Amino acid sequence: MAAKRKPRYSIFSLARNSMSHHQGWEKAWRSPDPKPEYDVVIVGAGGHGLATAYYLAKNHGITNIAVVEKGWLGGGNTGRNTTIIRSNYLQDSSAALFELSRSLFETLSQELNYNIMFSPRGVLMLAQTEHEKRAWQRTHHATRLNNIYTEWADTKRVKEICPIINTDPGARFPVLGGLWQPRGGTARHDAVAWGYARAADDLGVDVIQNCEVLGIDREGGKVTGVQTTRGAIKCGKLGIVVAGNTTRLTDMAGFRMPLESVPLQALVSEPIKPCLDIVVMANTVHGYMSQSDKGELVIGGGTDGYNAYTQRGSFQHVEETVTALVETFPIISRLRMLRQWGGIVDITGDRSPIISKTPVDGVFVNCGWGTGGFKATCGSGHCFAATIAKGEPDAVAAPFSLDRFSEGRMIDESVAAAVAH
Amino acid sequence: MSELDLSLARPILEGVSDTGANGLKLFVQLLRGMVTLRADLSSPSVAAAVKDVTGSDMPDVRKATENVLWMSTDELLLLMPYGEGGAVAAKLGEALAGEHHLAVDVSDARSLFKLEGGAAREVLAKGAPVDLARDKFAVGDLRRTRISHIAAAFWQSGAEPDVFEIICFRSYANYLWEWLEESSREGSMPGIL
Amino acid sequence: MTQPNRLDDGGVLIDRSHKIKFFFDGKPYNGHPGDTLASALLANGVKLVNRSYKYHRPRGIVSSGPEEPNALVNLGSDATHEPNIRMTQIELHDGLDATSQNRFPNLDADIGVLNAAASRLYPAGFYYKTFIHPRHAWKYLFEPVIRRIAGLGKAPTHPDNSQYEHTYAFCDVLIAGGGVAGLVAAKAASEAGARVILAEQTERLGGRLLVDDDAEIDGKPARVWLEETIAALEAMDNVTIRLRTCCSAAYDHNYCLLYERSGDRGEAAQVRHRLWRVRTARVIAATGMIERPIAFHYNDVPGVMLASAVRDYVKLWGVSPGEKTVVYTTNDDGYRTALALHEAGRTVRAILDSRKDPSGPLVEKARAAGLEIRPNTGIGKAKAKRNKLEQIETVNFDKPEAPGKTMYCDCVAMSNGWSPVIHLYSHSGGKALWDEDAVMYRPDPANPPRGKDAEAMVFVAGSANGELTTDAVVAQAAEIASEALSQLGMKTSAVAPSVTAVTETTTVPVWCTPSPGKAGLGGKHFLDYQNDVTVADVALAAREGYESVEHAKRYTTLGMATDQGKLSNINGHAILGKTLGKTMAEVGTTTFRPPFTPISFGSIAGRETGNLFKPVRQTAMHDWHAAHGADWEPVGDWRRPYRYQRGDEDRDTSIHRECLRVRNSVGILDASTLGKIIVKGPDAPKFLDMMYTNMMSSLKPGKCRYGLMNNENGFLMDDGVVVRLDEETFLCHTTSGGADRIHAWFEEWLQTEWFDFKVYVANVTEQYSQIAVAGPKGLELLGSLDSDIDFAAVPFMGMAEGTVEGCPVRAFRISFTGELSYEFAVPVSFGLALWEKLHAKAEALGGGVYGTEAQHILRAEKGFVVIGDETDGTVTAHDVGMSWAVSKKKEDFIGKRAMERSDLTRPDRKQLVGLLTEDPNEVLPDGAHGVENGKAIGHVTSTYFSPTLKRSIAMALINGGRARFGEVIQISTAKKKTIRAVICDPVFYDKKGERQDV
Amino acid sequence: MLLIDCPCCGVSGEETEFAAGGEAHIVRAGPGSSDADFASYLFDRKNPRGVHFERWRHAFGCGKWFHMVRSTQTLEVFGVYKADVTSPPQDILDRVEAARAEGRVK
Repeated sequence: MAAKRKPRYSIFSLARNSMSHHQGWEKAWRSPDPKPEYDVVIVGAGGHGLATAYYLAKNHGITNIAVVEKGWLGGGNTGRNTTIIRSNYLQDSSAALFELSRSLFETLSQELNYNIMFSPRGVLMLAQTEHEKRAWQRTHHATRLNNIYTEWADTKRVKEICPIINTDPGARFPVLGGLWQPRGGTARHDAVAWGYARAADDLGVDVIQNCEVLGIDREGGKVTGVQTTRGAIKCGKLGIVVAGNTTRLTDMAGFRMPLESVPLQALVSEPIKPCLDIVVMANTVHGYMSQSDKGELVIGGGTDGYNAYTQRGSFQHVEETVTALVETFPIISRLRMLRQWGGIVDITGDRSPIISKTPVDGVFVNCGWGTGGFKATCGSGHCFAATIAKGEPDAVAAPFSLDRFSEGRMIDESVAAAVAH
Repeated sequence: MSELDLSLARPILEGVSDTGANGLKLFVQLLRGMVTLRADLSSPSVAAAVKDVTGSDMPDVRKATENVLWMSTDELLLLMPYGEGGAVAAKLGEALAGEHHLAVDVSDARSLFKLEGGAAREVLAKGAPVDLARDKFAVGDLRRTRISHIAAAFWQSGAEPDVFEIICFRSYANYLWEWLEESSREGSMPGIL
Repeated sequence: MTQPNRLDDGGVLIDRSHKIKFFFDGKPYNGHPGDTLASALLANGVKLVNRSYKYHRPRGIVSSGPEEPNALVNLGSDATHEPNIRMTQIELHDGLDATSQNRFPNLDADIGVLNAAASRLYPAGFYYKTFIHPRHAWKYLFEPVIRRIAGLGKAPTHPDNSQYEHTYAFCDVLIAGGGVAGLVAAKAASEAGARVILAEQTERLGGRLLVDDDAEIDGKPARVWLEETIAALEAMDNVTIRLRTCCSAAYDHNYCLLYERSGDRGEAAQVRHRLWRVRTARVIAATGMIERPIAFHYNDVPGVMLASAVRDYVKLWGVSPGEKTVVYTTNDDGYRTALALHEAGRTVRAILDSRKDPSGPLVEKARAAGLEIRPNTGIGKAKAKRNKLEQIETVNFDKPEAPGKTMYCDCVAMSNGWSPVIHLYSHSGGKALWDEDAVMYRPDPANPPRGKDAEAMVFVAGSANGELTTDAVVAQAAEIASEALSQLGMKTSAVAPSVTAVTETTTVPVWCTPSPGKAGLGGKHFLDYQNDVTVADVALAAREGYESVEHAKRYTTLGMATDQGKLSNINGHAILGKTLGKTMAEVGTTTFRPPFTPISFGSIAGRETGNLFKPVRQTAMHDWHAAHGADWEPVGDWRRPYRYQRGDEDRDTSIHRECLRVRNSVGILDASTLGKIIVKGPDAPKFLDMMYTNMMSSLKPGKCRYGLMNNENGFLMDDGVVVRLDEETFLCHTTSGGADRIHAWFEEWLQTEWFDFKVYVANVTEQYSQIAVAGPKGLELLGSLDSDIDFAAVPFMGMAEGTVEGCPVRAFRISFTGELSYEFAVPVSFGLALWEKLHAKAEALGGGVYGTEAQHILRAEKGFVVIGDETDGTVTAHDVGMSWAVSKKKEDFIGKRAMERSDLTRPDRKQLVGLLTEDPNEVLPDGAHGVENGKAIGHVTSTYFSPTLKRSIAMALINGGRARFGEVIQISTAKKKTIRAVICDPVFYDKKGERQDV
Repeated sequence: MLLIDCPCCGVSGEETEFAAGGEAHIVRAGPGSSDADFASYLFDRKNPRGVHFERWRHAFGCGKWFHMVRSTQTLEVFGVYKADVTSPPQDILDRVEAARAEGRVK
């Protein structure tokens, strides 16, 4: 059955439902059985996959879409990241993509009628060596040319923006300043997936959970459908958006990818009253920290150096990160780590993403977001949808095609400094 | 003509720290001659050359004799009085002429510490991921590993009281010294080894 | 200050002969040594201890252990301030000063409570449905308010000056938990000769055996057996027992964390916390069970507690939380509590039992004691007065709508069965199975966490495995221990103790007690106390399609509080299942993540803070530099003198003085940090031809050649002067940051690709101090030295060996300043001596030291590139105009193939050029970009004011720049202003290079 | 955190003593190779969810490179062997097959 328009969320609907003890709410999304055939099948109901489906339906009028997910929607990296959103990138192509995404986040709650809690509280990237300072200044100039507003903050300004930072000039890695993007920030990661799922469902998209892809059917070099744990599904076009599991899918499609999957660590502290109103990234010491609305300090750590698909990861990266943050924010020493977890991120040869056609006609990949995927959710879905609809990458996606690796056309953000996206 | 003047040579830091914890003592050792020898350690002529310059037999894997340290499958670190490194390297060069090898004087590249006392094992165990239980690490055992953030090697050169000798690259000596001193503090031992 | 709820006797843990004075919210109270803050407050009749997170409802102590969801307090102040500590884990000590949190202005009159009135407006996930318009309101209005209301304790404001320690430890068997199961396992392991560490999170061994001591073990009273066993273990030298030490995590390959809180009792401890990183062959998790609460309307009012906790307070601390207690149970265990209270002389108002006809020894014992038992009955709702439990209303499970009986009571002891603590089993992938009969998740023996050898690495012993009675616990623990040991090839001689214990009958769980009237719908049946998640919330999530257990958890925040769902998860999952019509097994469970209970960030950092945070590398002249006004530039881990300040002169003044000194007289520079690598062997020439873009095999012994190094991507990664010492031996200089990287790079190729090459490599960076002597008066300086080297005879790019002022040196005639220049390599031990000699001579000639910034300017005047400034990992040798250093003869070298790719041969690639601003005094900003019709065409890589040329100079990478010499371009700066500059040859000074090659 | 056996010096050491070096037995493509083959050499990786043949270096120990065969799924280690070979030893391959037969890895 096709979805019927859902009633909108608002304080009024909330009040109305409270009278009936909230018995009257509709499902946020249906749980449909797969149809035998779709125009487009998207593999992976993470933020990127759901956004892709939403924009295919909304911007390109393609609504006969299935998003198939082996687990529960939003259960991969979408629900495991540190929710940082920024677009202060050095390379023009990165800046275009991430700024498109950031600007879509600005109005996403209204667009989806679902509060994804985009909070442009500002992102500060610390410079803790002369080299890093020069790199951020170069990035600063580049972002201005790309019409992305950033400021160079000197040490005094850094202290104003974030009073709990240790700015002692005698520190092992003294804070020499920082690159400040006031319109960067965070959003509620689950809500982004749920909001896209609800809105896509509303447009007729079938979001099919607990449906694992087992094989990809091809005929004469063209995709014809997928085999799943819930039966065969025919499709004209196939979009693979499965982050760390991309290689598993592309193996089924019969081509190789420039990817490696590694665990990425994250952790949270116990909730405390507000003490950090912005997002701080300290790349020299590998520490990324913000405070959630719940009060937890949300901390991103490093990736393991070796391939793994266990959603765990090693303690030494937590150790390295926390040690660095205790050094950078001395007041957190007596706070406590509540829980740590890992996600599997896929990393490319130049650590920039891939949004591209593939050797198999009708198969498209969107992957390689490494540690930086969440902030790109909207932009990624937006231009991947365009790429699938037109069969050709749009202007934003074009630089991120697969052929850049044979041409040597690297999009290397690490050139500015050891930047984790 | 200018003469070599050994009295000009200085270690990067000097000191002895009597930390009190279980009579723990920490020394920076004075300069020591060192030669890195890379060669086929299974070759008899290499063993002979080593014996000739050090008087010591070829050490087993991850073992230290009085003056020869096993560093890797094809690498030894020979110890001798400071100032003799160049001569020893040259001597090895002659002895192993025609045999592929590398002998180089590195007498100044490392700093040498000595940690002595009942708690020595526990001090090292704070920063080195090595099983230092008495029955797992004894006199003559050597380990190249990490101590805190830095690369180091240590070997046990005495028992009752335990004596450990520790080397690290010279530019890190101040860090390792401070780390060892901090970690030797009275009342900070886990009390398990 | 009497203690109204302290029983006249009993309390095995407290020492009644001593009193301890402590403060809660500023009010003084008395307790005894052995008390926890929780037991002491209960003894003093304090019921209200906190406010809940969302509705700010009044809350009291619920449990007696680490599962406590409510009783969190702030401890200490300033440098010792610490939020969110569980009262149940705080050992009472003199002067303990605790303050409640999450309330304003105080606990009794918290204005946040107004929330509750409107609480109907805040169902699960309400914030996803509102605060959407107007757009900016979220950031500026809603979010700030929510942030202020949320959070628990206050954030610290001062740095922490306590000491934290790390240690590595190794053992055969790590036993988590010092209860009866842990002790039995420890006995078995120790007698098998295993190296054993036993970690117990509390300050006592014995676990529940201290409370439920009615069993007989080996024919002795439990307590006697306990004392004997502990004594025996303490006597074994292969056993280490640590109290106050929680096994927090079991990571892959059995890397475990022990979190030791030895210094948390007020006194100034040498070590506050110690984090143990234990590598163990096997883990035995004897981590016990946690009792489950029962959901009923207003089951959160202060006075409603876990039955086992009430019993703990009576037996361990001699405290009865209430005068009149109603026991509400779904199993036999509740009866133990009823009996304990009865024996302690307190009133048990009634035992409400969910089961139709409760039977079994414990039930009989209660009957015999004359206690009122009401089968098939539960609590329909509780009622509070002045923030304390005042009465409950019973409900009959068969006729929920019928009005129940009102009972006045100030304490409810509830028991809904037990949940084994299987966190350690789950941390590295062990699975759990729902046992429908036992009503609990138990470790799935078929899916344990597996080690590197694919063997099970964590074994679960005793009640953590779901065993309920002491005899079963002991038997299973002994069995699992010998299984773990036999995996290690060990046999234990220990025989399992024989136990006679009271048997128990089955649990009939109650996931949600029906409530009469409207409470049935609008009721507040709390599941997760701390996050205020109710049965209705979970049901709503399920109805709205958040069906996966992870969705429901995240949508409602069930189990996401600081107790991580220790009390709430199972009840919540059951409700989810009921709503979806799924079994517990179908619902599944969420993943347990480390740590078991929160661990301090300080303990994770250990001693590696301040000076020990990260090492600083120092050259032999470090202290000399410091004594002569150096301020530092970090290069890798090194510190290099950036410039030497005289008096209070500003940076530019000293830097320009140092530049002109080198141009006009003579300067000396500490270049010790340059990497130095010896490459020796018959195949060394061949090898270096692969490593460098230019030809090294053609280099003559005794000669130097500047070399460039690519990565396989064809981009520049390092550069430096290569010296051929003899036919077979080369000395390769690398950049300061690069020594270790390039040494590893050489070894990688030699070990993994060309392992047939006869080449040995040694990193001798640390063997030599390197000192550059540069300037027109250089030869004059060297001539004045006591040396056996004829410096004048050393040609440009030549070398000599000899003795200088008593120091053994190698002298290379190379120049990075464009001036006549020599570099001395001297053994580090001689470094300072030679440096001081050279410095004296230089000063005598009107020269002196120069720092890295002067060096940078001097080389920029000459158009020399610095790897990392002009290059950034995307720049080729051709891009920086060094095609001359890329061999066309060589068949192959690292990066050769890559440089042939289309994007690396584009004519419009960025190319290195010089820039001269039209205004000679205008210095371009670092990293500024050239702009043409709004697009960036390249960026400034180095920019200085040149004291030699008395004008600004800059180097830049500009699209197709080499073809554009003479053109004027716009450089845009962040300040929206643009600067005009002329593109030119990057060599600004002495283009012919006459000065360096006199 | 992995526990790793160095086949060169025999140490069974903590992961933090070692440095991972990525997929093993990749054949270097040099001058004369096609763009596709060269890109494949530089970037394409098997990245299996299962048995991974990989390179490690005992960076803080004996400094030697070596090979390890590991499941990226379960972190089971099937064996280690020296760096100076171009294909894995048979006994390790046998162990991998056995594990596959038992369904422990893909």
